[in-house]
Amino acid sequence: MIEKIGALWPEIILFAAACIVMVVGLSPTAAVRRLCAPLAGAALIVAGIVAWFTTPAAHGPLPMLPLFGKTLVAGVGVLLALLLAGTPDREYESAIARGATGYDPIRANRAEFWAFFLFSLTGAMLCAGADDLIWLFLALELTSLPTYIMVAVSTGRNRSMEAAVKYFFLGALGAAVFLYGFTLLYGGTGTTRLFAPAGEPSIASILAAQAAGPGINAVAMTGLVLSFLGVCFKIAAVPMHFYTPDVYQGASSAVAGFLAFVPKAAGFFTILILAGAAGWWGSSPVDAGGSLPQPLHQIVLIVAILTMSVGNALAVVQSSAKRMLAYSSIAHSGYMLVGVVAGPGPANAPYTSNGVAAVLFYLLSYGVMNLGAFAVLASLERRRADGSADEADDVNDLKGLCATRPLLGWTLVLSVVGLLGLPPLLGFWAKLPLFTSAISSNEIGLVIVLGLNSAVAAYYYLRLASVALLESPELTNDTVRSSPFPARAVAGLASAVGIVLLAAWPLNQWAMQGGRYQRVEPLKAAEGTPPARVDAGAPAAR
Amino acid sequence: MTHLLSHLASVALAASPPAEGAARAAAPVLGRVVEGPWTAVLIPGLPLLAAVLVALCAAGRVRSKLPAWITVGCLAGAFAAAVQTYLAVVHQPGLAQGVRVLEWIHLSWGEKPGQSFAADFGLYLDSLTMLWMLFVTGLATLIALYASEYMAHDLGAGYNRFYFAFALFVFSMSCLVMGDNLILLYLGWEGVGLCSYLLIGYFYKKPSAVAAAKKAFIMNRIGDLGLALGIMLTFVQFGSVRYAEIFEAAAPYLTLAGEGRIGEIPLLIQLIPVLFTVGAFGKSAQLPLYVWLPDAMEGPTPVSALIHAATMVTAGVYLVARFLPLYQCSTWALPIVAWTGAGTALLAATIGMAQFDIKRIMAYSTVSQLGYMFAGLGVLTSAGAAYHVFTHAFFKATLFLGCGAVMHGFAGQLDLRKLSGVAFMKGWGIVGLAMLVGCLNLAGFPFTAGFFSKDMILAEAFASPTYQALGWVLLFTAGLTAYYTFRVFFRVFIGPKFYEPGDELHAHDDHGHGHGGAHGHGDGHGHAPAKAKATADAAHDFHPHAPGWAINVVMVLLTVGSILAAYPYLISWVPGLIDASSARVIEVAHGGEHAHGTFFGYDPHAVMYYVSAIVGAVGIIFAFVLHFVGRTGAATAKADALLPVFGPLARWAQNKWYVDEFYNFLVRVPLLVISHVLHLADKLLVDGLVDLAGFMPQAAGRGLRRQQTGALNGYAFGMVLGVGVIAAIGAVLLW
Amino acid sequence: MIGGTLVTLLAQGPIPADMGGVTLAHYLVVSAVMFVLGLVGFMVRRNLIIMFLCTELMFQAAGIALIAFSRFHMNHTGQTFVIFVLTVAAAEAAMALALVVLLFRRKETLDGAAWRELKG
Amino acid sequence: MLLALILIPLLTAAVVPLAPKRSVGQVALLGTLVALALAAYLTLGRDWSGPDAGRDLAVSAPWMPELGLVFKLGTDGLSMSLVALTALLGPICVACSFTAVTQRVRTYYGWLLVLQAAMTGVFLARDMILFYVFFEFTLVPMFVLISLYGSTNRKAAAVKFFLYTFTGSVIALAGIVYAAWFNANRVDAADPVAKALVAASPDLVLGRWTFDLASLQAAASRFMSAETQWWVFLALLCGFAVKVPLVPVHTWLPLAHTEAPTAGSVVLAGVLLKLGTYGLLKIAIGLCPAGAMAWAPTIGLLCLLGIVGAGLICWVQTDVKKLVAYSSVAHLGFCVLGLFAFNDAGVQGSVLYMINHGLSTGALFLCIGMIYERYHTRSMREIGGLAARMPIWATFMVFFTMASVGLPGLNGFVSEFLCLLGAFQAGDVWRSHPLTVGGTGGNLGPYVAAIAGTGMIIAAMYLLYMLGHVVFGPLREPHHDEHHSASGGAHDAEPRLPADLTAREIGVLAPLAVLCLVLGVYPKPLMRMVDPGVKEVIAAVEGARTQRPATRPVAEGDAGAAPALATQEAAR
Repeated sequence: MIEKIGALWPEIILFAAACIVMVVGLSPTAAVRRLCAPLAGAALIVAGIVAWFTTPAAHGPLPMLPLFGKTLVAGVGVLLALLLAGTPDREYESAIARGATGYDPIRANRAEFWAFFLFSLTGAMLCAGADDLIWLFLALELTSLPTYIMVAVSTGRNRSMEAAVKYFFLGALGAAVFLYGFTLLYGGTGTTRLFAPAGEPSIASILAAQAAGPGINAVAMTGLVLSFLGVCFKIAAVPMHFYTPDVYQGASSAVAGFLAFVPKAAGFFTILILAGAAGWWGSSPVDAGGSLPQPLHQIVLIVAILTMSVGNALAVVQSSAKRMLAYSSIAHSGYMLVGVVAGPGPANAPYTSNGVAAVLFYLLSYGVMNLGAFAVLASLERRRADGSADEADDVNDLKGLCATRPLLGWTLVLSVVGLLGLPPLLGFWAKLPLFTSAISSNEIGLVIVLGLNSAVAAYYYLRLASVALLESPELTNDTVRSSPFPARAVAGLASAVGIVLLAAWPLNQWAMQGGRYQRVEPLKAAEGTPPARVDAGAPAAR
Repeated sequence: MTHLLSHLASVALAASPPAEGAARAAAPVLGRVVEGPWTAVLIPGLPLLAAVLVALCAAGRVRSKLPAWITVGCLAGAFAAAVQTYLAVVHQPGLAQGVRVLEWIHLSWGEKPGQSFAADFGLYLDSLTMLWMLFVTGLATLIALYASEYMAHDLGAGYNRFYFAFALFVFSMSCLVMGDNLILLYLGWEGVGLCSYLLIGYFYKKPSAVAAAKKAFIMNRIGDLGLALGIMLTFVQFGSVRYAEIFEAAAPYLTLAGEGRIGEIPLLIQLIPVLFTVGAFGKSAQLPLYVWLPDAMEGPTPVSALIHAATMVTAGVYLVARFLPLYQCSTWALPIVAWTGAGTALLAATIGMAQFDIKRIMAYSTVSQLGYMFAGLGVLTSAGAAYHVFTHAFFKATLFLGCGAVMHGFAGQLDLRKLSGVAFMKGWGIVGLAMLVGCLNLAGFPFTAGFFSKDMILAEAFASPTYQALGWVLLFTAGLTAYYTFRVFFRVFIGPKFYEPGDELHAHDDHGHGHGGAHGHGDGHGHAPAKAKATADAAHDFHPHAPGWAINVVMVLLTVGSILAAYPYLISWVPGLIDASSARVIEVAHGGEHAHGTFFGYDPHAVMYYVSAIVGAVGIIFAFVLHFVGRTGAATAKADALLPVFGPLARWAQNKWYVDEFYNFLVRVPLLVISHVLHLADKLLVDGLVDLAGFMPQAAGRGLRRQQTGALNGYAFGMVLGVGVIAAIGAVLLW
Repeated sequence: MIGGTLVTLLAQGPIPADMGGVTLAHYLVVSAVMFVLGLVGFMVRRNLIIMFLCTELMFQAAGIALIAFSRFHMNHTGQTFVIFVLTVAAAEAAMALALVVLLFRRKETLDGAAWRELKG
Repeated sequence: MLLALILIPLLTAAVVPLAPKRSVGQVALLGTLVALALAAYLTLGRDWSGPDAGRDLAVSAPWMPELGLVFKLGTDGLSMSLVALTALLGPICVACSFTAVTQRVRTYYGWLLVLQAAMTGVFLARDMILFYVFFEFTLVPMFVLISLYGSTNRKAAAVKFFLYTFTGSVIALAGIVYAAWFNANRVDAADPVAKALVAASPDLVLGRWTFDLASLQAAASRFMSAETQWWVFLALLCGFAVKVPLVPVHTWLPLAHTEAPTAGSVVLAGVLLKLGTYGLLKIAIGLCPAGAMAWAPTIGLLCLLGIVGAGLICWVQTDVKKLVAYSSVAHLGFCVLGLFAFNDAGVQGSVLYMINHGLSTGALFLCIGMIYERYHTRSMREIGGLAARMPIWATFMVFFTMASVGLPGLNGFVSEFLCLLGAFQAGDVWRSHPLTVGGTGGNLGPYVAAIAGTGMIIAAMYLLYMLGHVVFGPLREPHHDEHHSASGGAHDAEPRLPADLTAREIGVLAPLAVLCLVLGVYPKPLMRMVDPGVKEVIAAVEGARTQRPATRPVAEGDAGAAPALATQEAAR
């Protein structure tokens, strides 16, 4: 037990920081209150460093996933902290600053907001390190529950409420689906342990044994499928994608940027863990590691194709930049699912054949690029007559951005061109491994669909880019201004730099480590004894 | 010059009796080339130099006659070089000489023969080449001199342009004739086409000139395609495009042909000359591609004289003559050539009879005479054909330049109904005389050069057992030719003096000649309403300006040339040259019995003089009766005296047998329709499909968007449905 | 019938005697029915509180199944899981009620369909 | 050196935004001239005819080892000639824009320079992914140039251009990746054939993930089955055929050409289209020669369709620029036809065609641009007979039209004739293949050449139609003042241009004219320069023709493959 805690130092740090922030944020002194964000950022940096040095290799098929996942979450989390600067209590704080009202902790949201931010990231980190279904369930819920509140308080407008209610209720539905999936998975295997040291029973080893024997038990398989479909909610994949555009649009841009990454990362960690437990065992005709067990493989494939196609098709017809990015976020989930379908290839497969590494690198790249786009949106606002501000949303708000605000404009251009996957920007280097790994597992049709979808995506990304780069700015009174939070622009800039430079930096080495795969040995059971029986005999290892 | 004369004298002294009895020199050695004199390079080189210098003049905006003098000088030099080279070539009879100038296209992909492609700027000099180059450079020099005056109204940019294209033409023509490979020939071939295009379109503001130029180029291109394919086939079959190597490779087939075993020659080999023929027909304006030549008369007259009468249009004849060995290897090529030639000769003559524009009549006569030349080649008297080319070059140049002088003097008037007695006007004597000589030649009046050369062809046609009918066609055409030629002469040059100036007064005004009255009356630019009045006014004080010294000198020289062109016949000069070149006719063994055609039992070679003389005379008499006897100055009605007799036929001939309309209807219009259809299909179908593909995501997006209702329950329903469907798919897949 | 099929599917051998006449299948059927009821309720009801209760129903359906499986496998993991599920459900309930209150303040209605400004 | 060819324009592009507005053009011109000087030095300063010429220039640096990428630049005569063409058009494009582009000049020249760098990179890249990076990156500058500086319908044109070519090349990427995967997983480095290959050229990386061009070509052409090659070739074709463009995927071209600014059209016709043919030549055929052979009849058919169909379409255009744009489709048909003849004449002709088309059509676009600058119209209904107004321009126009028509003595002829000759000779290439649609039996060479040859006639038809309308005939000009007042202040800022060409404009056209003439009369140096590259392509195809590629992993197929290797070596 204690060695598990050793693996949880980053989460512990974040948790502690969350508690501190919750207190600090209530301070009546504005300067102290404002420490929330820096504290959260610092905690993330520390947690990231700690994660880098302390996370041990896990048991199971993806030993380096925790390390990668935690550091990734912490790293992108720092940028997200920059992006979220100023989001909570904006109008309230300005009212206080104007002297219109005094400070009343009851009416302030700042402390909770930042605490929830940290909780959510903690949950994402926990997902990455999960080796038990219960843990996984709790981690997923920890990731998402705070986000519901973050959405609700992000702007204080009705739209945010609406976004929150949709997000919450549909999220609960999704959670119920994957919970039921987890239940069946437990039912089909008799344990909630996902991975265990060799020789000990775990879902992975039992499923491996079943796959090697009579085939995976139908209950377990149903559980896997339902779990996958439930988690699709987190990654905004078809058919659980409906909420995405409404929530992203209703939430403030900064929170939308957060939503586009953190739950998605948690969801993908979960999917990879589940897939790892199911094992890329199937009898693939290619000499890669094989594909997922049969119906699951087909289902992920179908979901991947549907997700990217539906996302792109819907993004094409949008006029709201946020909705467009939301739908594109759906499409990107579809791309990443290609990597899941492709699988990690044989043990010690090179980066090019490792779909898991591809997914991880894509996640990283997507986090960086998406952050840039949302940071630009978050940095722009339209002032209304009453002095309150609407965040930039319509595509036309971005007209001539490169001319009026070159820094933001170019950040946006780089982000969307990167998201488009145009070489030599980051998006291309993220997409390339998806191509190579999918081809390695002989999913050529999927690759073609992926390619065609990239072309469709190019249409709307180009629109965004050309609005910013090529159109001349509107010269009306109702102009778009910068929002008063330079930190957001800094986040955008950081992402722009990342988009250009990360490709050159050996980050894919890191992703390759993260995606390292080792096949789970089937549980050696006495001949003829059903695996569950064996498990039933052994006491729970907890 | 003196060298040439002494040479001719020596040939004459050595000559045995003319024509039939001409001593056949030893067969030429076709596969070998010896190093030739470097001076030959000057023949294309000097015109090229002239072209460059004139281009520099144009760049320097020279507004004097400098370009003309440059061109004349260079061309004269080229002529001298041609004479020099000629002497060197005839010095080694039967042996071609080569001069390499510059490597051009070289490819090789192996060591074996046929695995390399080489086309250089190299010259192939044999007597055929030199025969052509002599009259090309000679005539070009004279006509350049003539044009220096003729084109003087356009001094400046136009003058420079004219001489640039002129010099470039001579260069291209030398490449065509002197090149030692088919690719260089092709370069010349298209080069003369380009110059022809530029010169026909010289008056580029006139839409008709532009259209004529375009037509010429495109018609030629059709022929060129045939030639190009022929070249490729040659290369594929013989592994080379160099004459010497082609002839060497073709030698076995020639032997087969000589032995009468023509059927054993592979089909593709036999196809080569047929393809060449397409090219030749395009360039030399034969059926069915002749229609561009009459229209080409839109160009300045010197151009018509040089390019569209004397030289360029004979390129096809040259091509056939050059490759006569290959033609003799083909079953169909020579009959095609012969019959098309004869058909063209007849058709063009009938059209020529019914035209009123004297330049057009000359153009049709050119087409017709070219038909003779091809018929001559077809009936295997390459010497006759070549000689006819030679004589025709002189007398047709004379005729054209005469017409040009008239046109120049009478403000573009060319209608034979509006001119009369020109020869008797002051200063027009030389032109009149020259025209008389030219017409006599063309009509085949006894003892003129044209008479002899035409006879050679006619006689050979009758002498060949298979071409009797063709002989009759040609003979009949000779009569028609005599008629329409003298129709022009009797109407325009003699008879009562009368003229109406043409409508080019404005053109002259534009160029600042100063017949300025017309402008004052009109409203400046409104040509149409003011035209009649202006023309009448202008006609009132119009004075034809008689040709100046340059035109007269050239006319005299050409007339003398036309007369003297008969002399080589007497000494069998041309047959000698031809026999020493690749154009030599190979005797074909006819299975032991050597059949000979006769003309009513007489040897056609012996009696054709008399027959054709009579036919010619009949034609002239007809013309005399119809167009001279009793004609008064204003009696224009008699111009179409023949029309009522032949009824619609004559009208059809006047309308050129509606060939242009026929082509337009049969080729151009359908092509235009197809093009429009393709354009539409491209826009609507091909691009439409692309747009549709691009639209599909949008359409899908619009459809899917309707599902995004914003209602919580709807979303839940969608999610549950999706989960259900996918789970069901999974279940189906599982079982 | 269904129970028999399920048990066969699970390939678990004979039904443990100590479950008496009530087999695993019975529990699973109840759980599935509850889950589906929850789903259907979620889809067809528009009152936010009822909708939330439907999700609770689904969570509890999972709980029943977990306990049944736990008993079936003769280990306690499932039951442990249920405790966590209940905890999470409680957290969600708290959040849901807070949210519902917030929403009610804005629009004075509990109708979920009142919130459809964002769409398309 | 090679890196400098790419970096000079890039650095200039970086400097351009900093330059004062008045001298932006001069700075850009200077940069392109330096690049041109370097390219000229590299092109003229050495003998390119040897098989290993230019090997010493190669640049190789580790890049992304995880992906098997190497930053590898290399060149041979063939690539170098196209690089030289790119470098030549660089200053010309800059110089022709001095008066045409007056707004947002920094952006304009910046992107123009970036475009030049990317195009140069395509020709120099020796790693497939690097190639792809450059290949794709050309889209961005072109997109910007068209959509900012084009004419009325520019945005739609730019988007169509981008999406169309992007879609194609994404599929090509799949093909490239497949080839790389094949090399990594289906080729056994321990196999004797592979060992022999590596022994012959130690740079090859077989049996491991790499995108090295030479390695992939060696692996795929030697070990991939014909059927697989057919598929991979199809994927590559999707990318390159769109770029060429072959009928029926050509429809973006007329639109893009018409709407692009002059320099854009020049670059598009001059170099960008050549990326497609170059890709086919250097990448696709070398990678899957057997696939290429299987596709040849179909491609030949498409080429013929392009030559005849697009030619006829040209004939009914009223927009001069569109006419020339469609003529590019027809011309490139010749080019690809020659390429797929797979013989010396054809491939040589094709390569020459790439260069010559770049010169003559580029120049035609320049000429038309000069007209557009003066009259703001491209419609043949509104302008005509300009020879009277602009004799110098008319001279150039006629000259370049003749070069485009393929008049012997000018550059177009040599290449066109060789392409036709190649098609004529390539009797068996156009024959049916088990995997082909549209082929039939028998020696089709002459027929193909004859049909393609009608393209010569059609070219004469439409180009002379254009000359007859625009250059010759009675003078027609739109009323100048109307245009200026209608278009508002934008045009008032423009410097008024004299009726005929300025010295600058002559300076822009003259080098092209000289080159057209020189390459027409003395193409020998160029032909010698590209010859090794041509031979390489032919050797690849010959290799595939004489050898049956191993259909299975080669472990069992040594005996059959070894003699094949010998023949391949002999062919080199």
